[in-house]
Amino acid sequence: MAEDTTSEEYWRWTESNWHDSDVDWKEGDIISAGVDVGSVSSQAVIMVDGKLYAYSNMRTGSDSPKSAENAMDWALEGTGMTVDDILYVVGTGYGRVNVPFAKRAITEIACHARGANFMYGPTIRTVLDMGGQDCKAIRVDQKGKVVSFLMNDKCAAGTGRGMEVFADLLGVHITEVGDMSLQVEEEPPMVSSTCVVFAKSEASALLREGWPKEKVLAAYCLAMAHRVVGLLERLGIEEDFAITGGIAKNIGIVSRIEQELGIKALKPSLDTQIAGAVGGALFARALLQKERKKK
Amino acid sequence: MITTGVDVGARNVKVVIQEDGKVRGKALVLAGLDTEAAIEEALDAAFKDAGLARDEIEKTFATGAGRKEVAGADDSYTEVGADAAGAIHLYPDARTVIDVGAEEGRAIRVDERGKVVDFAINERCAAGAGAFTEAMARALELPLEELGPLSLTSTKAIPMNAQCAVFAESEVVSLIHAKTEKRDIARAVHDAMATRITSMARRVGVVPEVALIGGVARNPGFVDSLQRDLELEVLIPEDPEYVSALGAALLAAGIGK
Amino acid sequence: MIEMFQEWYENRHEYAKDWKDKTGGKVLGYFCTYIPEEICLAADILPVRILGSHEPQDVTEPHIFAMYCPFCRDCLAQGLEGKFDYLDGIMIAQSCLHIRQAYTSWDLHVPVDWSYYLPMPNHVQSPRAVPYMVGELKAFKEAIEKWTGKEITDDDLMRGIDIMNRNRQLMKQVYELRKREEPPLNGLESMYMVVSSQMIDKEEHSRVVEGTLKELDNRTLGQPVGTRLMVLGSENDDHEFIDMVESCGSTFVIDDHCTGTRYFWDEVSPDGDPLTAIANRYVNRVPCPSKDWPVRTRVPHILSLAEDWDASGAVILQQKFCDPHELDIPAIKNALEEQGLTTLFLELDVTVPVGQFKTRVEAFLEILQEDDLF
Amino acid sequence: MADKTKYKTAPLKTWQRAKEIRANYYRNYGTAHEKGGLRWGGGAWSFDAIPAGLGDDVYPITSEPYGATIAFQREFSDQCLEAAEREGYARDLCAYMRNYWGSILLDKYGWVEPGEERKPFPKPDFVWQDHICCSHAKWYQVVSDLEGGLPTYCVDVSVGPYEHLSENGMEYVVGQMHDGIEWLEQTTGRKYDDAKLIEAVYNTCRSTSTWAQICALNQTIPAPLEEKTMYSLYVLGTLQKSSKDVADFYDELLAEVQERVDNQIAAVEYEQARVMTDTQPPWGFLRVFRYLENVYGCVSVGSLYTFSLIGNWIWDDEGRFVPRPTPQSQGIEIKDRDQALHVLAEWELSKPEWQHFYHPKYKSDMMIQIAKDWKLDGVVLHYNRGCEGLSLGIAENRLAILEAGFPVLIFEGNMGDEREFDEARTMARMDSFMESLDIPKLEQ
Repeated sequence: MAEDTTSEEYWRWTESNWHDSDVDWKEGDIISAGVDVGSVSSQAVIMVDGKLYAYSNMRTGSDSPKSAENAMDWALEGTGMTVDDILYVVGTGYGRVNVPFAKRAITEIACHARGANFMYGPTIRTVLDMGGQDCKAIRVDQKGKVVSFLMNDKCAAGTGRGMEVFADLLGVHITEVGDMSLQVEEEPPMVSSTCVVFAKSEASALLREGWPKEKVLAAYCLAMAHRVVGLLERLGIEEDFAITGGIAKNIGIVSRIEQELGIKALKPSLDTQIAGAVGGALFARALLQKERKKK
Repeated sequence: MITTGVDVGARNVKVVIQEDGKVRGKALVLAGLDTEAAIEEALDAAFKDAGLARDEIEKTFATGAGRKEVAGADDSYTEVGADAAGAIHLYPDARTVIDVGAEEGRAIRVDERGKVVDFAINERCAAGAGAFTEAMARALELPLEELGPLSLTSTKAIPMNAQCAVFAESEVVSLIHAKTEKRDIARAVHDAMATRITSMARRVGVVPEVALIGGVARNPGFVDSLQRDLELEVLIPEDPEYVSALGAALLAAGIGK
Repeated sequence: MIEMFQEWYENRHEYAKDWKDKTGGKVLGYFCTYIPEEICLAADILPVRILGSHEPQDVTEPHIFAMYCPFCRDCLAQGLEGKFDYLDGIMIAQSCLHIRQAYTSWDLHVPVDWSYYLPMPNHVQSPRAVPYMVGELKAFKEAIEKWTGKEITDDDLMRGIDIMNRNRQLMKQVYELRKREEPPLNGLESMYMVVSSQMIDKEEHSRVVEGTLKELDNRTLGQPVGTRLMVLGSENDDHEFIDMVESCGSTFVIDDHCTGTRYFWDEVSPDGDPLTAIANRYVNRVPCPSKDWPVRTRVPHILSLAEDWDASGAVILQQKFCDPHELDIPAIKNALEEQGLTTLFLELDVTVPVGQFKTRVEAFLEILQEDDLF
Repeated sequence: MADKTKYKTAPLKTWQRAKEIRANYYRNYGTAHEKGGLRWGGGAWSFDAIPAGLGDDVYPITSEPYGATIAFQREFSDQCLEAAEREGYARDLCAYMRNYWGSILLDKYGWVEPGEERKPFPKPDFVWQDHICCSHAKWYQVVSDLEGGLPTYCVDVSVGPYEHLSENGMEYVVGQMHDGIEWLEQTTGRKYDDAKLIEAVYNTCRSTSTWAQICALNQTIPAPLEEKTMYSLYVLGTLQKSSKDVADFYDELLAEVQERVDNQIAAVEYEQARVMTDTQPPWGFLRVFRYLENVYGCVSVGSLYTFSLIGNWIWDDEGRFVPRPTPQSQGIEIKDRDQALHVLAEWELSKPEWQHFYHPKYKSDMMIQIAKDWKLDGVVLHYNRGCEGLSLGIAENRLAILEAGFPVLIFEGNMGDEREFDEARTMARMDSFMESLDIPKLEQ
């Protein structure tokens, strides 16, 4: 173990932030925010009157309050806004209870459902959130309210972390994994083990057998897709269907999920990783409006 | 008699050159994707280390999951056989050998002649192998080599129920969110792993002396947890990750057969 | 007074040892709630249910293959670790295969001077079940007499029946109170009540339940009731889990567990031959899924509990690998959902990964709670 | 290795006949209605002699061998298993059961006639099952759920170990059988024929006793049979032990195996080591056996499973583990229904493969005796995630066998769910085991 080294970190996906410089937030009435501290990534989303104003997307550190602050600070960067200008913040994700400036914590399941409703429209009925360490299939109504959900159990195969470990092993950058996995003449047989640890040795074995990287990736993406399709089928799928979370960016898996389901996923207009934070920001706005009514 | 043992493991290729039971040279190379190349590289390094030329070698035995890939090996032994031969050579009184490598844990019972009488291999579960601590170290944002020493400073035992390495990671994350001290989490990680290894070892029966070999033996946190579970002190050689390769070399020389 | 139950639960071993010192009687460890405690009580034996301790352990791997439920392995671990060293005997009544292994491995590796396997019929829906069980109870009674060297008269049996029935009636009265809009006790407290009655001298336990009943009359929970939930499935005495759920804005108001209603729901109707009366009770009690065939009687029973106790959601718990429950859950889940209850399915292990489960539980409650978010 | 003894080998003459019987069986079940006959479903352990009293045109399909038949077809099996999972049935349930349910859900028959399309699953008219493991009765409860209701009768046989079999236990089982016959008459509207029942009971005892005698011949060195072949032969008993065809076939087979013994005809050319296995094998990977034979000259001579899932044995007065002599050979003549049911119940309740349900010690004793009498070098146990019934107590069996001085290898897998079997790692274990037994590789 001691001798084990990982030279380059191929898994490290690019962090990002954005804000709408055409909007003057001071004009806005309700400024709300959602902060999603996940096990792998954290996002902050700021909304002005229910419209997306700014967001950030970065890696979660081992100290979640800090991760929440970093995400928020980075989202605020260049906006001239400070946390105090935000009237209501909802925390979500694994670290939801540790978001310092949050008034309320709501699960990522509810937030992803609500966020998907905003990002993909009210016709969304099934959301698949492929997060860092778990995978959730969610049925929602036209308001974006959760009707039922299932989470993957026992095994983390088919999660973002799984894909990261794999990218590392093959020395392929995480953002290229998907495209590369599609550069095969025909689909190879699935890898039998999707366990992130044993998939490693299995993949190494295949590479030693002379399989090209893209073929190995195809086999792994296929296996991951197959697993989450099983989850979706247990829940029961209704269109429209959308995928959120980091893996939604992996065309190699998305296309294979669509293939096996025989259903197309709606194309995202925004960074799929921010869905949870978007939902949080929307809930924050609703909660603030309710508070005001009470007064 | 000068012989070579080549251990092609899941992660690394290890080579040991021995003469009349004494280690003359050794080398370890990351297996990577081109195993043949790694084997060659490791052999060269070992010969350099031993100050010997290849033609001075009388026999080469291979072992490890990739043993079939060692071109020009005179014969091969399984990891179980090589572990036993190597460990017994170092510790003649050992009756139980526990080998914890990067991706697999093994427990082996040997008789006084060093013959394997029973063995157990952990079923496909990372929680019983080094890969587990790697994942946990990453979740804790600690260099792997700090994980062990840190856990030694912990005084609090927290039960961790996780078989899957990655789910254990999310449990670690929730412990972090619950403001648990890193050192206590580190201990929980090693305790979980030790429980798993001990369970497996009890299958073959834990008879002293117990030798602990494999790379994970270098992790003092794990060793501490394991000794607590086994309620005994384990013997750990200087170069725990080379024992299997040494065993193969000895078997090539007809020692410990 | 209600705290007494938790105290007993946490100090079960000390209690049993004290009981032995006080009474000089025999303590019998049992593995399944199908054992006829009436007959044990008739012989002045203290029956103590063997349950796990919810701690990670590394001693059962050589004895039970890992595909069997964590509960049976946890139970066996207690024996191998000597935590029940005060037992004079052990017994099991035939039910599922999993717990049977805990019994047989205990029988092989943990010395006790008396061990008994009671072949309780599985085809309880057959008219042949009662006569068969009467025969087996006769044999069991004789075995006990041989062990204790004391004859068991019909009056003794009637006494055993009365003690058991009284305890059952009292606990049922407590459960009645949980129907209230403001239940005077939560799921954790009632779990402690029922599980402790499986370990404590029944008469002593009944006295405390009686006292508790008075106490509960005008008691309310410290916190809002929140969502009214039912919990059902395999053996469950995971207080950490129950507590976690009830701390997320919900209260368990009813259950179907062998550590809950299944244990005490039915009484013995004491008329005619006592052994026949006892056999009738165990054959016709609310069944464990391993005995609920060919007709699924559990489904209507669970639905009526959910309705009478006005639960709006149900947490379906299952010991990992528990085949009998896995064979019932799809049918039960569908039936509950048709009746308009939302369900959450979770698998129990020796300890549960609270982090992951909390998210599921909160999301489940978010669905149920008439919410302010929309 | 020049010094290796090379034995004569020869293919089984009766092999073709075995294949025919199996094919007819699945064909008859599938086409029963076309012949105005009836179909019933039930376990390989059910008292199939009892529905035989309804007439000769009443065809069973026993679910365990059917599930195994599906498991052989790995791709189809995966579809079946996933179909069952989609319905919410847990992945760790009996793999035969999940294969069976899957073939109902997909409405595809696990038996495909050579050169024909796969047909829809032929729904049984009624279910005749018995209950010994938790899943037995529940299995068909779910089948009934999936088929929208099926008349089901299930006999509970869990009345304790044979050595303590009481009058009370016998009456419980026989009583259910009597009720079952009434139920069969009501359900099918047919008149019940006791003569046919009696005939079927005789056949049951004959086929199960004869199969045991065949297995006993495998004590010979070299072994006339290896386990992979035995699987294809014992299966006939699991299909219909009460049928005349099967009983007659086993008589034929016994004669041939005796002939192989007399002429030193071996199953494995270079037999140099002998092991037994237990429980059911991973059906999709029987090449594990070939690997042991071809690489190490190691023959699996059978298992308590192959010997006695169907075969019936007893401990005789000298304490030997021997084929159980049939009642007819003991001069017992069955005169009426009640006697037939008593003979059948008593016979089946002595089945060795049922004893471990009450305590592993019974199975350990038998396995150790086999290890001695069949002259074994070691034991290979399949920790079978697919069957909680036969894996019951296997860890204790392992400890007992080790205690008795026989080396044991265990490997985890699943008889009917290939996703839980790791071929490469299993072969690696076999290598380690053979190495530890000092069994040299044969020169290729």
